[in-house]
Amino acid sequence: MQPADAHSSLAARFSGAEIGTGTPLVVSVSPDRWVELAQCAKDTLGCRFFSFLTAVDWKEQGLEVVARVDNLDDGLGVMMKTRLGPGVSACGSLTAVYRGANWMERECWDMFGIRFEGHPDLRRILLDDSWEGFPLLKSYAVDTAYPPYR
Amino acid sequence: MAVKGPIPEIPAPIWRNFKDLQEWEQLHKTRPVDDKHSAAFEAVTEGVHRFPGGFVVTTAADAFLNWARKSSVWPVTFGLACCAIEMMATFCSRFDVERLGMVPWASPRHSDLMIVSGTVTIKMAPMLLRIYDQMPDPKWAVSMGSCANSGGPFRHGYHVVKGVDRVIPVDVYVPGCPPPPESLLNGLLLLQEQIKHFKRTGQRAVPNDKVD
Amino acid sequence: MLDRSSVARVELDWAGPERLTMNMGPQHPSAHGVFRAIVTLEGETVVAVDAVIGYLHRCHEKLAETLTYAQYPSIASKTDYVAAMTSEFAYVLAAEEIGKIDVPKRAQYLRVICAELQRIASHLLWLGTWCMDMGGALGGGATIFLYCIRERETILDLFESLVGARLLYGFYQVGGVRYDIPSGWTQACRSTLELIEQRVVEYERMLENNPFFLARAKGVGVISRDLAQDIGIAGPLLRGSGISYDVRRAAPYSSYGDFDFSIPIETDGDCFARYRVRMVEFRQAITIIRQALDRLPEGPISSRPALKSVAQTRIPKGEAYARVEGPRGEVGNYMVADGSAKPYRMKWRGASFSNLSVLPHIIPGHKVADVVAIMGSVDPVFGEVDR
Amino acid sequence: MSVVVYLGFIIAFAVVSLAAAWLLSPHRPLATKTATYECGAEPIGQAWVQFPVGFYLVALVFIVFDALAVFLFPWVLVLRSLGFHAILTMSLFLAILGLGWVYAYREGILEWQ
Repeated sequence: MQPADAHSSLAARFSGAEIGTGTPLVVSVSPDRWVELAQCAKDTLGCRFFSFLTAVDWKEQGLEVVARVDNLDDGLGVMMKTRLGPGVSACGSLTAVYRGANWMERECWDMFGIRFEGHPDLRRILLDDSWEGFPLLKSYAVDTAYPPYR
Repeated sequence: MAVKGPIPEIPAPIWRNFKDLQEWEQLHKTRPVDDKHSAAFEAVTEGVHRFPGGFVVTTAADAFLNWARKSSVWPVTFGLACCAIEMMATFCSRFDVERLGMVPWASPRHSDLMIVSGTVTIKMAPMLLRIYDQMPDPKWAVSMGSCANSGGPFRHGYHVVKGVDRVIPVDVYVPGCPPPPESLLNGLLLLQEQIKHFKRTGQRAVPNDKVD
Repeated sequence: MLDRSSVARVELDWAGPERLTMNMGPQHPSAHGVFRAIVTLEGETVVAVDAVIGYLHRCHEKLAETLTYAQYPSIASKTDYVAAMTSEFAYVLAAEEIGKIDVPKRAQYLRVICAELQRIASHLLWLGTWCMDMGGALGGGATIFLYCIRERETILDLFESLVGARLLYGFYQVGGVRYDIPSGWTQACRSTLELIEQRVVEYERMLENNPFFLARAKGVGVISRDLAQDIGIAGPLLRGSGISYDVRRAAPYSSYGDFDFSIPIETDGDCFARYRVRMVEFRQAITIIRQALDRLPEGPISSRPALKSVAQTRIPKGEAYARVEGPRGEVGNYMVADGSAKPYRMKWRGASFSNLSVLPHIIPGHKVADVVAIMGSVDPVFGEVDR
Repeated sequence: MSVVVYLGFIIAFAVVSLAAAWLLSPHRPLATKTATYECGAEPIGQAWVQFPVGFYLVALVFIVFDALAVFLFPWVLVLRSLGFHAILTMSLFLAILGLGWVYAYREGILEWQ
């Protein structure tokens, strides 16, 4: 599955999405087609290696979920993105497609507060359960006080 | 059948109810004095000490006991982060701590010294406090590395405790990031100096200019 | 929020012996750092594992947004503190990829030499702690550990003479490296490599005809091919399960293409396969270093002017994902730059984070002693897991 | 008479060391100090569960062979003075215990299921 025909098959399937060229194939879709894109990347493009999933906080334009999957045999990397719109913090969960997304999504919930529907047990993974606030949002100051260890 | 494990209840961080930070710092300035012996033993030793010429007995006993405590301080292997790798290198054959009589021991029950090597995070603080409490007295604490001394390069992180002396009383601070094994050994020798001044009643040495 | 009462505790649906829930907690000799596994036991066999991590979460990604490109590399080495060189490598590669900064040939070769030396040192530490975890089976437990740390000290001496630090270095910087090789360093490096080459053969002779070691390593912790790819584990774990994926071969960076080395593959995916892969990686790393030392070109070691102010390097707007083959697998750095002197967002793709997330899938069914062996063969480093 | 002295030594050793420890070490009773140590974490659930029978059988086999060792030690010391007769009785004793061991081996008690 070379990048060229991967590009064409994706363009045929996801008309609305903008698909870039270049080594990691950057594909950004709307949030409601997120799981469908992941499923298509795994089946048609053969990207079975799940590299990582994370989020970026673009202040006013809202959060953006980024995931990267690879097809190890052909060396094809696909960078999947979806912009969650301002104020929205919910997204479809990829755990049904990639089991590796389980911990990564728990970390996104822990750091950004994005609720992933369909995630088996969404609780904080890095921070304490009694922690308030989501640290990696731009609105969260780096050294927020946490009595008395401040 | 996939068995679902229990949801772990991570204990809420144990904070002692303080108005502000200064009160917390005050707590760690004063050495714990409540570790007295039974009143009978106290009366006997005070009597012997005050008996003319009796101080020879008590000081000799002190010197012997402190020499015994000093020469076999067993550290509990409490490696948190990068300093743990340097601590391992110190425990190994090139920079041997066994020369100082220290046997790295896994469980806090049999150890007298806790070398806090690494960054203490807020989620780890209650665990660290519990392990320190479970060590039998007399016990000492060495804070190894700038993360344990004062939060180090991660001081401005939201999840990092700004130094381990906010959780447990510390006797020797070893600077460095990570401190090379030589400077850790130097810190341990300083600790042994400090143990030499350990009073018979188990109080820590009152800080005097020579050691601290 | 998730309300606790509705989630049932462990359901006892058959009359067998009750289940004991036990903490292999943060302070545990075989925990390789601060990892807490809540293990539900049925007698000796493990029924369920719930991994609790985050005890070493030091806010790397939030701090990266407040530190400039010149300040952060020395903090970057604290993510994977056993292989400090490779974690700095990933950060610096990502910044160079966005800013299209070219790195002089000599600096690329120096980076390769240090990364491979770091791989040998990290594998030595892995072998030592793994054999110590398996304890008495190997004659007093700590014998191999002491040997490996003794060899690792020789490599740390090399780094100390090159960079000045033993464990965490600020060696890499955007655009090249910070120090050049002192005279006589290449000769010391070659003699160290010969020493390690003989010692690796010694370790293999000690371990591979030791029946206890084979009994505890063969057939324990098998990771199937699709589970490996699905979870995203990388490095020796993936190659132990028969998938030949190595970032140095898939996406050659920093002139890895100039060297010829082979990628070790094992197929049965258990602890012994991962052990075999890493032992072969010792030798491959030695060959790479020798080739790099032979063809080390002359020239500058950095394409950026000397560091005058901290906020000197400014990376234009853009984003990039740079991958480096660390000793534990693919260490990636997804960076979004916005033209200022600090990255806008920086995500560490820690190899140990994915490698560790495979544990709850493979541990149920093993004995408690095997949990320790599997933990050792996965070789997690918790600076990278908790970031 | 020497047995009494030996007994006195045993008791004295135990009492003196405990008393010294009690007298000389500082006492700082603390709730968490006496809590069960579980790698620094709060113990989950309780340990009073029905353990599988395998543990019990291993303990039994150990007791059997430990008793065997206890009898062997004094026997070896006085063997020369007792002569051939002692060897006969001890080998009979060993044979009986050997039967127990063969039974345990064939039942596969030690192979953990």
